[in-house]
Amino acid sequence: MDLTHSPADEEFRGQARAWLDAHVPRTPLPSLETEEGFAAHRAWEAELAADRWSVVSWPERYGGRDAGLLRWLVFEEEYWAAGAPGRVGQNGIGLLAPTLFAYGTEEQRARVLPPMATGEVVWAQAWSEPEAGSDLAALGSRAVRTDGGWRLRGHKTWSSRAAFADRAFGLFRSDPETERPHQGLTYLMFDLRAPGVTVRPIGRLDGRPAFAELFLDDVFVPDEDVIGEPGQGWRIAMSTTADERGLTLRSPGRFLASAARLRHLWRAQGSPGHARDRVADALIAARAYQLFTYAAASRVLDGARLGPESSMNKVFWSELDLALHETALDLLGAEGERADGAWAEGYVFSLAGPIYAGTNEIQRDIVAERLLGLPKGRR
Amino acid sequence: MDLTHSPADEEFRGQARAWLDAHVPRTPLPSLETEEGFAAHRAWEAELAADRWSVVSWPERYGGRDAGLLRWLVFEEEYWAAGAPGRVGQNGIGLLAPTLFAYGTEEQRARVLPPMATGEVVWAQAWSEPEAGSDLAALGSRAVRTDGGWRLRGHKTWSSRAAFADRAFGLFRSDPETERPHQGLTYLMFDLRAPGVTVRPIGRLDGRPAFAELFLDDVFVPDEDVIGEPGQGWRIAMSTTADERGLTLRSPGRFLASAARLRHLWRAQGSPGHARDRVADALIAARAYQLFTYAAASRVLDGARLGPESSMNKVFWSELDLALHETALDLLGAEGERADGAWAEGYVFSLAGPIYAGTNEIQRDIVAERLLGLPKGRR
Amino acid sequence: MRFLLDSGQRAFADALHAMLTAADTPAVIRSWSRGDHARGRALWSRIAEAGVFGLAVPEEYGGAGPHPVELAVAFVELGRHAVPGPLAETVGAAVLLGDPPLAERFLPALASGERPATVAAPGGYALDGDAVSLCLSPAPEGLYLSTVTPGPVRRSLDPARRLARSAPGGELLAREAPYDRALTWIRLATAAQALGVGLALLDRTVTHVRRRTQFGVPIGSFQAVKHRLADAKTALEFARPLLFGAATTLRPAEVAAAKLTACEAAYRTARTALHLHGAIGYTAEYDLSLWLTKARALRSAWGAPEECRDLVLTDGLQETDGQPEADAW
Amino acid sequence: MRFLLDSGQRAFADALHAMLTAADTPAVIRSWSRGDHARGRALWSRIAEAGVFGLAVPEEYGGAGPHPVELAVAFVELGRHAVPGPLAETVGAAVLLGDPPLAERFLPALASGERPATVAAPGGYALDGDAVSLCLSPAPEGLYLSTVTPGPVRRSLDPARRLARSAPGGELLAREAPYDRALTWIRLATAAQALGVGLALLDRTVTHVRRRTQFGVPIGSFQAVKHRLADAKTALEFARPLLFGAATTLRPAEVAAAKLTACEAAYRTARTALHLHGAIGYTAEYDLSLWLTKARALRSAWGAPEECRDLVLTDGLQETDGQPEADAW
Repeated sequence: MDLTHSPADEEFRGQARAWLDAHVPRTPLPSLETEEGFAAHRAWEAELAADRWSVVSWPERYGGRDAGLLRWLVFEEEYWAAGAPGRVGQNGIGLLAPTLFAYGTEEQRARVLPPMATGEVVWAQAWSEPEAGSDLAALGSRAVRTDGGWRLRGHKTWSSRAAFADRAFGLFRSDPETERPHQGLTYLMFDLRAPGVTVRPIGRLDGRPAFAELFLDDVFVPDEDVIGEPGQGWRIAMSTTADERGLTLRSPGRFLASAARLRHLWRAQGSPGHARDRVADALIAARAYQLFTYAAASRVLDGARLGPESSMNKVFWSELDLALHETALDLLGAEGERADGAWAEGYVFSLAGPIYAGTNEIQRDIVAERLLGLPKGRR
Repeated sequence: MDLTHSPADEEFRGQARAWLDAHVPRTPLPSLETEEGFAAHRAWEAELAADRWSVVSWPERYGGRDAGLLRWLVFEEEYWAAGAPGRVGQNGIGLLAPTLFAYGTEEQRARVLPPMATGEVVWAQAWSEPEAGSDLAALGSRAVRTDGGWRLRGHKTWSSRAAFADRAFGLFRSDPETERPHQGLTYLMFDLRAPGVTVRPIGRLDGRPAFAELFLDDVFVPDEDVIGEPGQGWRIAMSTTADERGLTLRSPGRFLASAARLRHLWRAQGSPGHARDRVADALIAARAYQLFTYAAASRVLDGARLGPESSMNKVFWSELDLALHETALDLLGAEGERADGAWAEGYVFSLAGPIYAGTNEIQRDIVAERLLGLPKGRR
Repeated sequence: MRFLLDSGQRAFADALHAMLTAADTPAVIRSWSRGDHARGRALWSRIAEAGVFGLAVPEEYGGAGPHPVELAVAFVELGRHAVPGPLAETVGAAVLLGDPPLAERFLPALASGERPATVAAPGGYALDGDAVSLCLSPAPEGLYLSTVTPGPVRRSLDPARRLARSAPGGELLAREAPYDRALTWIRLATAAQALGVGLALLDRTVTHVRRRTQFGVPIGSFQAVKHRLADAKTALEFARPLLFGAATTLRPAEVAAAKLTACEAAYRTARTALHLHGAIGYTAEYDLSLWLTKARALRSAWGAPEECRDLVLTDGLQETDGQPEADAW
Repeated sequence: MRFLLDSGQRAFADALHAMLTAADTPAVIRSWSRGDHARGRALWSRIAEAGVFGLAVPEEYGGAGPHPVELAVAFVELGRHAVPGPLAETVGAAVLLGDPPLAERFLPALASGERPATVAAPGGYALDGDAVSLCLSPAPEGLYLSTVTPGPVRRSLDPARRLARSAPGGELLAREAPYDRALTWIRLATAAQALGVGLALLDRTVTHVRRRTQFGVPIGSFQAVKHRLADAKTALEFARPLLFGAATTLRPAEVAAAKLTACEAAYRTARTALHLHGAIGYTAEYDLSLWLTKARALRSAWGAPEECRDLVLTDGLQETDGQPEADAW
């Protein structure tokens, strides 16, 4: 049991902190979910990338610093503690990039990753369809074989970032004749401005277009944009979403910073007794999440793979995030109703936590069945 | 909307209060779940009965005061506010008596009810069996036809009060050949000291024998102790347990008194901020339960029957009771660990609330299916 | 003792419900949110015609009141349809202006719906101050008739609630005004509105989970879904008697308890509704959002949970609040 | 940075688990509860032989410590088997008596298991004071070696915890004693014990719901049952890193956070275990009760939730507790 970072990692922390101190905007950027804010966040990605801080865990040749898992956690702690902006490149960096590292070709990596690192190309995800939410295997959008590539037809929805993003990745049914619905799906990338793509932004609760519907009418995708083998998309995507639920979706640094801000807010309001327990519990939960992650990272470094324990992770952080923001709004009293504060924006964002990346009900089923060995019931 | 009691009911309240003021023991009786305490509580029933306060809602000829539903609620408010002892006759008064009023013969009522009212005969319930808890239709204990009566064989458990009680009532399978498990059950009464009955007391969490196992080896029950038609036991019992879940199982007066005591304890401890919300919420919930009950009583007086809404009732009071006692133990700090205080005894009792009389899961299923019309899933 | 709505009160609720259903409130709410108040004002007139505001106004000033129980009945329906505008505030204004000579000057137009009113919360916002000409500001010196500060209104998490600021000063209408009594009425109306919001959210969610299929079955057949909805139902059905009890007694602590409980139940139901709708519930374009966001906003309006609990602990909920013997426990 | 138990620590846990499984702790607990301490003392010796108490005692006094991480490992196992006796208190005594000359006089017998010890909580009880000859009472004047007040011990909700009172005064062992440090160690041991109690409750309940059939299926296939157990599992698995983090840093606020969180998780698991066992779980004769009641008792022992939260809010959990800019939010 050793919670001390190596001197080299501490030196890295110092470099990150110094850079962030010098560069993090003094006033918050406009909301990421507005056209203006999207552009400002894209510029911030470029600023990060210019000094190789945008994708620290990637190999140097793609713009990273070859940072290992622990160093990445250190970076994230510093990043969020510094109050730095949300990451507009998150979908690509957190979901597509790990898939490319695992299943992509060298050509794909060399072509796709560098502009992702600089924010030049921002990626949206295109998983869900109107009839396939939690039940992702029910996907119906088609990829039909054609000369040198595929033609996409169908309807995707809840495509986060797609209102302003450049490209998207997702699963399409390339073989409709398979025995099981998980088979015959292909993982591919496409251009959101290609002929045949219609993007209809959807406003979330506060009206901001945080996601979009995608109507795909005979959209051509060249073979070079298929990831892995055609028909193997489900397996490839599952390894990505396992990452999504696991370590890399929500770094502990984020909640440590939010909990510290909550305590600050509480003190600024005169430390009211009614929120005392909830503020303490947020601080404790953020610390627990940090330590849980360090334990998981240590196991990964020992060669273990993260399995269904990621489902506990997902339930824990999404409930922490919501509780933390609800407490903040309560502390703000009548002002908590205002839509234009940072806490309100964080609150609206946190409301989605228990829903996306696998609802918390699905996660609890996984914990019960795969970690506790309870019988698979009809859900 | 009128929350004022009639002058006659208020006069009744005054009489009840005056009597209770003069008679309620100044120091609490020993625990009902001990031999000594059981005897003391039985004596208290006799004292109540001597002035016709033990069964106020029964007809006068059986020892009651013909009090209507509202007057009964008034009595209960006064009873619990006065800090009067728990009711050792509860099983008989609350469960068996309503069944006899609905399905018994005049001979049965005249024979059974008066000694029940005085505490001379205390009744235990004999529903559950080891393999039939929530799934009561799985009952296997048999009643076999014989000359002039029935012979009981089987094994009952969780028979509350049976450690010290005199007689018991329950369901037995009189026809094992029926198509559905709910059919072929007979409702009958038997003597706990009859030949063939073995009572094995079971200690609850604090070691006190609050219930018992009953081993029935060829126990004779005369025909006069069958309630309703043989084979109709399920229907008869369900109407009783609907009452059990509904108005008469837990009167609001009980929680109003407990919540007032909790506030008293909180103030005595210096009104600590950490329990403030929970004390306020207990006071509010007790009031909500009182008003909910008055609304239900008003509907009953209008001729309505209480249906599945009783399931909301059960969930609500059992959670309130537990929250209230957990808060009290927290307020007692390290002293909350002691097993010998009134709060501790109430806490142990409250722990059973979500389990018995239909677990809260079963109740929620009923609310969802019968009040909200959701599809019956596999539970 | 008869703690039930009578047939007249039930008929009043049904009539309002029918009228509001026909009025297509989601469209009204959306234009109100954009600052276009025409349809909202038209609906306001119809609500006034139905006698809703008159329930807080005495007969001699053009009303039929005070009738707090009927007012609660009406506001449950207004909440159920998420009607926009300073509804509870107009009720509060009727109480603040309830004594002559102000009553003669203001109440008739208020009861008839001609003049919606708002009340600036002390130190806070004047809800929809940009939509009304009658903005009251209670202050230590007395009750002011204020103007609204020019400039854009603040956005609320509930887009239909437009947060304006009243300018300091204005015409001093009275040196003393019954602010505490007005607050009690505003809270009662808010509690009723919240209960209605919660009931609508529950209804819509039940409908959704019966239709929406995943894994080959309606999601409403999953026990986890059923139990969340059963809990929402139970919370709302226990808030209801607190509301009508508070309307019957009008005791400030009872009203505070009803406000707290109805708002909590509505907010919990909103969380459940959002969760069980999944992503679609999270969008502004789906009508559910109109109720979801209102549930959050009402929770902190006119008395946050903490304030309501304080009143309960200080004043108690029962007139005959029997104090048990301490030594028996 | 390597936040994992090493193979030696895991083997230590496994060895203790095997020894305690063979020891049939339920029978030991039941005789201890009756005031018959013989079997408990024998088990105590074996625990000492395994080196558990020595983890809190320096080498020069017959121990191998201080080793807080290994101590936490051991106490998880002691909790998992619901071992009775003043376990955490003996650890606390080792810290209170840690400086010479007291250390020479007392620690060897304490490490060897010859002399179990208890510590009277200031103003509270001396756990199992009737079973030990070494009862320490920290007081404002210093540290006393006390005797236990004659008379029956008080019953705890956990029948295996016997609540005695120390008599005032006794031999003044030292004018100053490291009470705060001792409290930190007692809390750490209590947190570990609670986590073990919770893990055992979860295991037993999972086994039960896989076997118990109602409505024709194992009750463990009902989603409501599965989700309650999933929540218990999650709560326990997030308490675990807090415990080992606290053992690593020994910072009082971290230890308080671990104590609070492990005890809450164990208590919630106890509530779930009781509920899912139904009536059988509610009986004293079924062994589950030995863990259920301990979960409740540990919750208020050596620092109620409120006290632990105070420490977290006052001292903070991170050495580098970065205070963000207020104006950015």
